Amino acid sequence: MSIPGSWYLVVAALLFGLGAFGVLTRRNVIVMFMSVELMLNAVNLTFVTYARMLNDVGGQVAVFFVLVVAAAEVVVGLGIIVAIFRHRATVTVDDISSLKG
Amino acid sequence: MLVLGLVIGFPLLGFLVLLAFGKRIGDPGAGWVGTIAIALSFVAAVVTWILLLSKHAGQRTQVLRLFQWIHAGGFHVNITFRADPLSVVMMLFVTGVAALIHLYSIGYMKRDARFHQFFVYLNLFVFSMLVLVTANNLPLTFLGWEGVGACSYWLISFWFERPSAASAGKKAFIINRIGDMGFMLGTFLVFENLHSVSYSQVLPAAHRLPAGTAEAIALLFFLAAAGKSAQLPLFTWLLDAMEGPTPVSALIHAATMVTAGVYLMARLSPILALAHAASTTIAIIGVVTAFVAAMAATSQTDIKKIVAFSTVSQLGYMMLGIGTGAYVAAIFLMVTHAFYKALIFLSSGSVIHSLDSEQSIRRMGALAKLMPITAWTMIIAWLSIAGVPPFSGFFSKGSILEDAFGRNELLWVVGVVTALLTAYYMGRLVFVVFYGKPRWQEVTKGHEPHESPRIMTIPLIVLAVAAAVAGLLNLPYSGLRFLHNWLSPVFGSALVSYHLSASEKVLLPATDAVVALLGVVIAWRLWRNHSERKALEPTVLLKGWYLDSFYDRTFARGGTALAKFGDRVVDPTIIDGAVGGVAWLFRWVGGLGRKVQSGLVRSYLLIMVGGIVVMLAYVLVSAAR
Amino acid sequence: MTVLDWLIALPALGALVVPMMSLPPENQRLIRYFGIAIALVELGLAIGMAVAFKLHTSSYQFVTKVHWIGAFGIAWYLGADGISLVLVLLTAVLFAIAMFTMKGVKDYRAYVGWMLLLEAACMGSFTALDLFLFFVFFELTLVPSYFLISDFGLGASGRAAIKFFVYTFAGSALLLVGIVSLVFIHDHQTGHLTFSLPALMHTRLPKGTAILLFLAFAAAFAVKTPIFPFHTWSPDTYRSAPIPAVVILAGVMAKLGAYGLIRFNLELFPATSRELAWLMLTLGVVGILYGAIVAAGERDLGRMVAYSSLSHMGFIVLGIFAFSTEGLSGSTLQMVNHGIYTAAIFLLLGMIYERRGTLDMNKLGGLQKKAPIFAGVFILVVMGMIGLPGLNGFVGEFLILLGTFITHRWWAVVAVLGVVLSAVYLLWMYQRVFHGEAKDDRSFRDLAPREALLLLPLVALIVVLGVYPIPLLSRINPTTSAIVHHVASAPALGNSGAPQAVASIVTGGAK
Amino acid sequence: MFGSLVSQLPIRLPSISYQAIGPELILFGAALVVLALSATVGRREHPQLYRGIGLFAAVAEGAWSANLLRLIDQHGPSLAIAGAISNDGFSAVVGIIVAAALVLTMLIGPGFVESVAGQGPEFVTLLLLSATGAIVMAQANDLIVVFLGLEILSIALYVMVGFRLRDGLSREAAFKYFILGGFSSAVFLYGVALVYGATGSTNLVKIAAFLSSHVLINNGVLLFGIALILVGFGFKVSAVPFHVWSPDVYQGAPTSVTGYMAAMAKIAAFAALLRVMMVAFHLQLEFWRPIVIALAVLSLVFGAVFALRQREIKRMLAYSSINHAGFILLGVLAATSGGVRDSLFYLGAYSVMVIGTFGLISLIQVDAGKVEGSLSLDDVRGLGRRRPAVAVLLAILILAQAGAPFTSGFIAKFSVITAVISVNEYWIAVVAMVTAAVAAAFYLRLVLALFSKDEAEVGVGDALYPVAVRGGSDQGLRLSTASLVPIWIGIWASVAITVFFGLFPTLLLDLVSRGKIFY
Repeated sequence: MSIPGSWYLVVAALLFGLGAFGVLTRRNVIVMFMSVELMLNAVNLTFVTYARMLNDVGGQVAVFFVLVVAAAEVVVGLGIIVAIFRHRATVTVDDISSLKG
Repeated sequence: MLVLGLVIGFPLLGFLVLLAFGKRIGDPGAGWVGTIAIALSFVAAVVTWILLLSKHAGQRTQVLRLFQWIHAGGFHVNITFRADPLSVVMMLFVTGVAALIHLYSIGYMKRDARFHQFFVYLNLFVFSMLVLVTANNLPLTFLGWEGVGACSYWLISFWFERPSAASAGKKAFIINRIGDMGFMLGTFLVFENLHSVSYSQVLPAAHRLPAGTAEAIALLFFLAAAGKSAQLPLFTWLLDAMEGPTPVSALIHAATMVTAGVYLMARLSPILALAHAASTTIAIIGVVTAFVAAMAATSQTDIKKIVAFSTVSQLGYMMLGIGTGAYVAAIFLMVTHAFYKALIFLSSGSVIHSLDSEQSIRRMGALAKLMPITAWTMIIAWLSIAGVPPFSGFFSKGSILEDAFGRNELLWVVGVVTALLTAYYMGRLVFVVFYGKPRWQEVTKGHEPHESPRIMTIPLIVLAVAAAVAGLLNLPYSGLRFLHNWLSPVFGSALVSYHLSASEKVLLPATDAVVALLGVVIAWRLWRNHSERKALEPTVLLKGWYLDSFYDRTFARGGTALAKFGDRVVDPTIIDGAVGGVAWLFRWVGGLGRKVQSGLVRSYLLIMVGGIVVMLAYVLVSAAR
Repeated sequence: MTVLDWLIALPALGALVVPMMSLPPENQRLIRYFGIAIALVELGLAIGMAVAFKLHTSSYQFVTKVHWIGAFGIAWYLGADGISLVLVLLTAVLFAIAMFTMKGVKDYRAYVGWMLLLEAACMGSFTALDLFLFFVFFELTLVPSYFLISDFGLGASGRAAIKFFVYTFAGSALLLVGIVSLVFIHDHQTGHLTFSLPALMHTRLPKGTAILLFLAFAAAFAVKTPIFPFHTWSPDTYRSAPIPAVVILAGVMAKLGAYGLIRFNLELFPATSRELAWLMLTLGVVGILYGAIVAAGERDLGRMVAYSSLSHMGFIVLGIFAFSTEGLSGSTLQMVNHGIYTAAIFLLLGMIYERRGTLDMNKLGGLQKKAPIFAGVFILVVMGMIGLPGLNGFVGEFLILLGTFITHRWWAVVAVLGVVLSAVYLLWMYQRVFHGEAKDDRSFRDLAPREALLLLPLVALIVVLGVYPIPLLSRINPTTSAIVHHVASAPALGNSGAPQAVASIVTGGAK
Repeated sequence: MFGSLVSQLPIRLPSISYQAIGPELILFGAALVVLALSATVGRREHPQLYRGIGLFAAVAEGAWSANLLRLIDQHGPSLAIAGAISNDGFSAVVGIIVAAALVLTMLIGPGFVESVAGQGPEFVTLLLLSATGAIVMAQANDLIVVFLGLEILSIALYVMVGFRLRDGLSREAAFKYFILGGFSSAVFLYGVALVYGATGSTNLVKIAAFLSSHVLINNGVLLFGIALILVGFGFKVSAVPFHVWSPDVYQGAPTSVTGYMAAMAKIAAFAALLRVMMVAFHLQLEFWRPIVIALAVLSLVFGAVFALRQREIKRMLAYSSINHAGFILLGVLAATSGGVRDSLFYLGAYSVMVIGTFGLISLIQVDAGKVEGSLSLDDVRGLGRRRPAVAVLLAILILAQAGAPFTSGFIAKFSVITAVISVNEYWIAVVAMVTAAVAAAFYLRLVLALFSKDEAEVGVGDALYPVAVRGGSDQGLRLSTASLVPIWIGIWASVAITVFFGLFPTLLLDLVSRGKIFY
């Protein structure tokens, strides 16, 4: 008795919502960044589920592209975050708001 | 018809010469150039008259075409002049009187700072007047009409240092422009119905006009005439026009310009003949103006104001003549009036000149012995204007009153009463100014006023003779109806001749004579040795029935208030406000934008998620469809 | 290269060359002479064109048609008929005068450069027969006039310049949408994508669309003319622009609006023009009366002349929408007359400003005593503006009122009131400035020979065109009668006809 | 020889037509060469060398794309690399536009950036890599490849925005751009996944085939997927309401990077948007057109209006670029071949203009000794007196952006308006033109400030300008004359192109009209 594909989709959608909510509410930059990664993994899950439902290998191949891109993002993202917060004690995102108006 | 060109050409030539070299020619010279130009024009007019006289009565209309003026669509206007009996009569007395007044002005305007400029305007005026009377189409008449108006503006405000003179000039021009509105609308109506504006086409074809349109045209042109010839609603400007130099008053506001309205009505007689209702209104307005002006003249203290009101009154008579269809009588009165009214103005001018420009009759008196020629010429003029036989006034005003009687008795009654008033107020003027106790001591600071120089008195004498003799032009019921025979082919069927019974033929002139003498006697009794009678000089009449102040309050002040309102309120607040409002809205929304950019990353994310949620809602809606 | 191409190319090239001429300050005058030379050659060309103009035909003459942007069917398509010929002549005369009046500026390059570019743009606008080309020139007139006002103006010229630019630009934004919509409807119907006016005249438009397009075109031209509600930019701009620029702004560019109404509104939408005639006539009459009344209340001479110009342009709009040959010819002639006497009056105001440093009537007074010749010329120009017969103002005004009276009687009757009002505020102004005793004892130098020479051509034209306007009228009449016939004979528009897609304009876009 | 060796291998490789992906190879190869050289020859010594290679690569890519276009005209478009890349006129034309933008940036960019962040090949490499990403996006015929190109472009841009490490502003801009970019990429990807789920493929042509042959009962998933894809593109193109990042990032980033970003991001994103919408989802036009209309109108209106109150020039230009995005969206919503042609024309004209404008602004900034991101209207006042050449060129470019006649801006706005009117959306055209008029007001204020003579022309309303934003400190910046020459060439080139295509637009119009999408 296999779990119907739509359940996976719902879980993936929840994961995606959670990630988005995480980016909105958390003040710590690292956690925001992890939330974005969470959203990407939710997409991967959706891809895999659809691949299985449509039994088409395209979806799974797409996951690899997404993983590669996520990795590249992590590298660049952390680089920027480290550069910004090297001089500051805390990592809260709200105090970098001098560009406004 | 080259000589007709000369009649008009000489004043134009005079104007151009004086305009270019006036300053260099200097004080008396410029005056003489002007006078000679007008004199030559008078000679040319006489030659034209003789040429026309030689022709058979029917073909006495010569047209001189120069060049095409305006041509657009169906509307063609040429510069063409017309010499026919009516315009020749006008030409003759205009140039004649103008020449005399030019001569007189040389003396009167001596030592004035802008001596030559005076004659520039005078010559331009005579040129415009001649164009007005000899034009062969309505727009060219209008050119003369407005030209005359402009010259009167320049001449009234000649001494522009005086603010009162400047605003008087402006007032004259504006009120004339109101009249000109009527002229333009009338011309449009004529063109719309008869597809031409040239008299040679319009006048013969006038009978084709539908009755209603003829009435409208007549009334519109009467509005123009009322503006120019100072009839009831629009005569206040003539009173203020007295601010100008006296020769100006004499020439423009007595002899020539003010008669332009009467001439126009006479020229358009074929149309007036169709418009019965309009003619009656003209007659009524004419006689009412005559009466009102005469009443006002009785209590004026300024010598020129009296004469001005008298002019308005006499013009009323002429309009009465026009209204009753007695065009020849109206022209006859116009000619005689030109002589004696010019004379009265000039003699008052010489009185003012010798009393160092003092114009109030309260500070004159007992001048007869000191200024005999001025006094006697004034008395002759007074007797003719009063209508005392055998002077010209008796005959010309008599014929007007006869025709008025023929048309409607009431008109005649009012006319006769006004004749009485005329004799009375002129008598008052003569007795107060020339007889009684001298009151000019403090004005002339001791030295006695002396008679004006010969250059001023000669025109007085010539005019006096003309005023006295002019009656012969058109003696009623006698072989000598020269003017009637001369003009009747021009008016043709429009001329209405009233058949009076034998008794009336005798009775009417008699009453005129009696009334005139009565006025003289009353004036003599009351004003022989009184200079002031409060009872007889009520302020309501002095202020000209308060008509002028009424106009001033409603139009002048009302207009300024409206203008200020428009300028200060409507434009800046309403229109700019609206535009400013839109600009402010943009800037306010712009400002809003700056608040949205708070700089906080998470607020940006919130806005983006908001966008996605709206998108989600839209998807659900459209998916459901 | 016909004469029209040279008319546009010559000043345009001049405008390109001038900035290159970086001369030392002392012979800056050379640049000014260069500008004057080009303007005079331009005048010669215009006069030559007028002489060579064939009289008894209403078709376009000196036509050039060269492909420019094939993709959109846009061509460099120029042609001149009676109306554009007369306005080209006016432009050439006024630019020559304006060039002479330029002085008192350190660096002439920018000044002369912008003026020449403006001349090229005006010439182009009057002769363009390709709607896109007309729009480009119409827009192009904005850029130089903006810089002329903001850089060389006096007083708060920056703000006035922006107000002028945005007002006109917003107006022409609608014009662009109107042009493109018309072209596309034409393309829908005939499958032939073109911007040429003669081709577009035969587009069959449904009633609703035609009205909207008419209003889009009319709005842009109304701002330029200016017509009543869109005029608030003109007093500020005329007041703060330098004299040479305002001579062009009031004299030539005001005519662009009126010319546009004739060339595009009447010719492209004849039936709608008949339907909306009442609206335009009412705006014209309101403009006449409102302009005159506010002018009477105005204290500043520059602003007063702006309002009087609003009133006189009201007459011109009246003549256009009277749909009678007399009215349209009168209106075209009045455009020339208005250009001449407005240029003359602004020159005179410039001279007053030079001597007294102010144009406020309360500070001026009794000038006639000090400068009789100046006063004489001033009153002559004022009489021309009032419409004294014998001077140029009268002929045009009389024809307009006559033409309007024949077709739309009661508008003419009200408009005649404007004749009186113009006398009121102009003579009142003359009295406040020239009559009475001088309030200011400083000397008021009379006309210098240089200034007299400058005014001479304009004053001569005022008198000559008043007495002998036939040369212009004989060239205008064939064209105006053709246009009036075109408008009168156009079939009325029903609401059906063009494909449903076009009707969507009424339902408002997105389905 | 290599070919035969490979063919014998057991695994079957897809036939790769290297000709189709030539542009990417050239740019990517050049980037590798630059990196390799910097490793061997040394980072600091030869900045001119790296810039030369970069320039050569850009020109070569342009030539290659032009050649590709000629071939496509002869043999017709085709799909390459198993349907991942579509080798059609559209990709070739976009390749040419990318090349143009890249050439100009190569001339203008490096001079400023190196003088601020030290010599080194990094900037040139990042330029080449981001351009590669852009071309991949433009040619992609598969949603995943579009995502791939998007990420290559974006990540390179994140780093370039944060290039001036010592300046807090730049770092903050980079971070904001990164976080929001990451978020929107995730949203875009989720959309792709949903579309994949609904249609069974990520290949545009296959999606189109599937949708035309099947009728989906509940197309909720598909529509939501399309919507999320539009959000992703909306962010990249900075269309309102997804524009919030652009003002801060435009102000924070080094000026020449801002110029490049404004141009390249829009070229790539619009190219991909056009292809995806026209190829894959042209049947769902009734659904997605209102969304694009909403995006367009909001961007037009708020882009122009928000700019009115801006005092800082780069921020004002950020809002004005949102307005321009609105205009290009007009071409997209027309969804006709004419619409595509007009959008391409606008893209070409706009990118040349914007790179030139920002080049000039960086020149003014250096000249005024101001720190990045705080050049306000008052600093620029009266520039016409001090440096007439710079002022006149900037005025021309600003007037071009405002749409003044005889500049390519005018023809661009005009052609996009014709696209909208051809689909009878008259009211949008009116809104667009009115916002152009509003935009003209603030463009004009800038031009007026350039040439205004009196210093004290500050209205009361403008006193609310926020306190000067203090960033890092690099006063007394000097530009070596050697690096000034290419900058001037670049600026003069962009002005010349803008004016030339204003006078004779037929050339560019023919080019873009050959850019048809193959489906």
